[in-house]
Amino acid sequence: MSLRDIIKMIVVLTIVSAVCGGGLALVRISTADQITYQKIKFIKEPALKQILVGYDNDPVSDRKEIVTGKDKKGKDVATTFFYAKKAGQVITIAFETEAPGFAGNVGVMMAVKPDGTMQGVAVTTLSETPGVGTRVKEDPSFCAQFVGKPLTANFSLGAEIQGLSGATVSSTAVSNAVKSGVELYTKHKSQLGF
Amino acid sequence: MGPVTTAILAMGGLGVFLSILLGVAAKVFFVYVDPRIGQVADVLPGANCGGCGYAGCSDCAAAMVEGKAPVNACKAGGASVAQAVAGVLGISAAAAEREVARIFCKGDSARAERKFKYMGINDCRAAMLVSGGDKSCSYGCLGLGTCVANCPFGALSMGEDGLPRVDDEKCTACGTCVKLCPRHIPKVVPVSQKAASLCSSHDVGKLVKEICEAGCLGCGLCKKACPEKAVEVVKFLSVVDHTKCTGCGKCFEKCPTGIIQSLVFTVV
Amino acid sequence: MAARIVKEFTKGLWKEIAPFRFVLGLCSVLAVTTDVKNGLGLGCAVIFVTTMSNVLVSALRKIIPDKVRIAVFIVIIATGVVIVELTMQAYFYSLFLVLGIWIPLIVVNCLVLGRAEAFARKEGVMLSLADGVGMGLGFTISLVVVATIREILGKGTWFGLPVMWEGYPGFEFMIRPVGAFVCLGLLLGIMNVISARGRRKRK
Amino acid sequence: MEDYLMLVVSAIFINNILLIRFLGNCPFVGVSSSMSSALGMSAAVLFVNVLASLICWILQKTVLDVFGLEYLQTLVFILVIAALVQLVEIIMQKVAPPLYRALGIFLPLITTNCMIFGVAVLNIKEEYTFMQALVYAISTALGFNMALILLAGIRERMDSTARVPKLLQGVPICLITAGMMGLTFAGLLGLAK
Repeated sequence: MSLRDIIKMIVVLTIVSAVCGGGLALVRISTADQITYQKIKFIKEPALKQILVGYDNDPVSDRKEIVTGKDKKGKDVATTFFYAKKAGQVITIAFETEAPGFAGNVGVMMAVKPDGTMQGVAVTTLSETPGVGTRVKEDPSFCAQFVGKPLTANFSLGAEIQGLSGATVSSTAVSNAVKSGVELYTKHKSQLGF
Repeated sequence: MGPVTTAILAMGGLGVFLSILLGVAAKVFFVYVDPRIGQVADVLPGANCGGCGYAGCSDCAAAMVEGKAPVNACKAGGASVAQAVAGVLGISAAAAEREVARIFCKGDSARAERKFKYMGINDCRAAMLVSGGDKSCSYGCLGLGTCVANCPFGALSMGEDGLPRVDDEKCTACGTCVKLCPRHIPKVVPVSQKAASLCSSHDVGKLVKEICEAGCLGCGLCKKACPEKAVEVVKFLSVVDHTKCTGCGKCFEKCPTGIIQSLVFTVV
Repeated sequence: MAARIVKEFTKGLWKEIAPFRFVLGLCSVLAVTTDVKNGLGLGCAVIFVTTMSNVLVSALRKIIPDKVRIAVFIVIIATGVVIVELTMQAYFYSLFLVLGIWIPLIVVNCLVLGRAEAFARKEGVMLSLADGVGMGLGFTISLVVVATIREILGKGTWFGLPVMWEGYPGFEFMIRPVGAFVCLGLLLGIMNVISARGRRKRK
Repeated sequence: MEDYLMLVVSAIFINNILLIRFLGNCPFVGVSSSMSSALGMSAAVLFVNVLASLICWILQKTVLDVFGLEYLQTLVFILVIAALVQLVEIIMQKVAPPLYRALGIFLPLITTNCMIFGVAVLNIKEEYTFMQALVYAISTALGFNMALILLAGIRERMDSTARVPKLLQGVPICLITAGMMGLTFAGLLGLAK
């Protein structure tokens, strides 16, 4: 193993790994957005399908990320807004918000029409107690109560929305999520730009 | 710094670091290995799949060089690799020359020490299951006659000294005894081989002296005495390369235990 | 030359079909073959990786010093695998989720490195290409064969379409890891007998 | 402390890396033909598995996550494992020849062992902490060794005493025995997640 061999070895291995590293980075970049699209599509699509209706575009690709607040560590938090269009015209906007539930955050996806009425609400993620808290997701009548109501309506329990008996904490979580969503929506209405 | 450059730098840096590490280690920890093992290992596929039962290609190559493993032991390589290995080792795979099995152990009941009295099934493989056989030498022949019983051509018979004897005429080098023997004592060698060290022990000489009067001590005197450079000491065991050996017999007197001896003798 | 290419290619399909003939690349054959679709997906990935690695290895075979040979081969194979990972994540995301850890494990698949070491290191680019595709295809065929047996017996479906009679309870044993071992063991046995009988006929 | 115990028990018995998760079969079939090679292989696997998992874990947390190169994980891990195995082989050949004679010859076999790489990747995928990764690496290696040594024992007795049908000689019977061993472990499946 003369010195010349060692140097040749170092050169070859370094060049090969560097070239491979660079090549992979290029592949990474060219597939990056497609991968994020697939990830979002795979997670959000089921919920979007429940609440959006009568659209002819792919809401997952017509999406927009808007900075809507800061989290504890000061890093800004962005919410993705999905545009559902019909013949180029935006008919509804869907976005997701969260609120603390019984055993963890309850994620709620809302669809709002430009004229300010609620088109649909669907629970996406939850870790509530199975059979009790999860009824907010399984029982369609609960989420149906939100449909058609104007954004200015009072979504807290007892007013226009009746909570599920025995699952008050989860129901309040959903209504809080909807309320924070509405507030978020009205605050950033101008940025949505449609 | 764009993502591409970070990737290149990260991978390049890792490459440099690892290759320098390997280079330095190779230099600092250099150790001499029989070159033929390297040549055979090159020819083997190197996939280290373990299919041959050995632990990877270099180990299989070492076994082939020592003659423990047949040339076609490498299952992954198939026939083409067997040809190539035979080429490197100088023995032709389709040995035109007749081969015969030889018993590479001379530690008979008189000269080899026994750890305990074995009373189990009269089969070497079964004896092996009882804490590795009753012989102190962990490489020596147990003498319970599995090979004799299973030789399809009846070429093997149990000598009165407790070691199997090969009948050159009947032996067709089919290799059954080689395969069956749990200690790989019988080996198939060309009939023309004139001399061999009839021992399989890789133990250090000091240990062999205590447990067997006939064992090879790996002292290398035969290697020095051999004018043809035909003898190699591989892991404390002298191995005769039959292509170079002329049977001059210079090594026979030098060997302290007389284990290296002439193979050319008339059928008794 | 062309004849040799064809020979190298067909060799991988039967005479030296990897998982059966000499027990290479067993891990993925056992794990992924509960479903023919997954088996096919992984098989295509292996074809791509084996071919790409064979071609690159045989192209660079002259300049790679011996001491670092394995490391360089592994880098080339790993690059192929990461490319497969990324493209699969981008275009076949559901398959990617199902195969999960088995995509990166192609890197340590004894077949790929075995072919690179045994063949590509010594032969020209064209031959290595033929060998890579042949071996990859052979591997995929064996994956599909094992997967077909396991899926039909296990779930009574093939590619997801129900095949068995209506009340077929599904032979759960085949889906469990134990079934994989036994099924592959029996298949290997049958293959040995077929080739043994073939050899006896030729002799 | 109790989740470590559960981690150990589940790695060795419940989802044994070899019999249930299928990682590491190639050497499993080849090397288990004799007990001596099985013992040597298991010691080498335990040693390299722990070393490789820790180095890969550290590399992931310090280099890959920090610079956002997670997609390079496969490439970096396998390169490190290959170099590590070669390095250990070189050092052991010089420093401890008898140990190398018993143990080192299995080292090249380990580079292509799916288990070492699999465990390194699983450590990251399951988001284990450093200690958990260490415990997981040790227990998976012990699980692998247990299965390998058990099979080597069975095969040795089977070769010398059992009459295996012509159809199943050699590898097929070995696979079926492994399957049966897996069956016994499958009995414990309900214990952990």
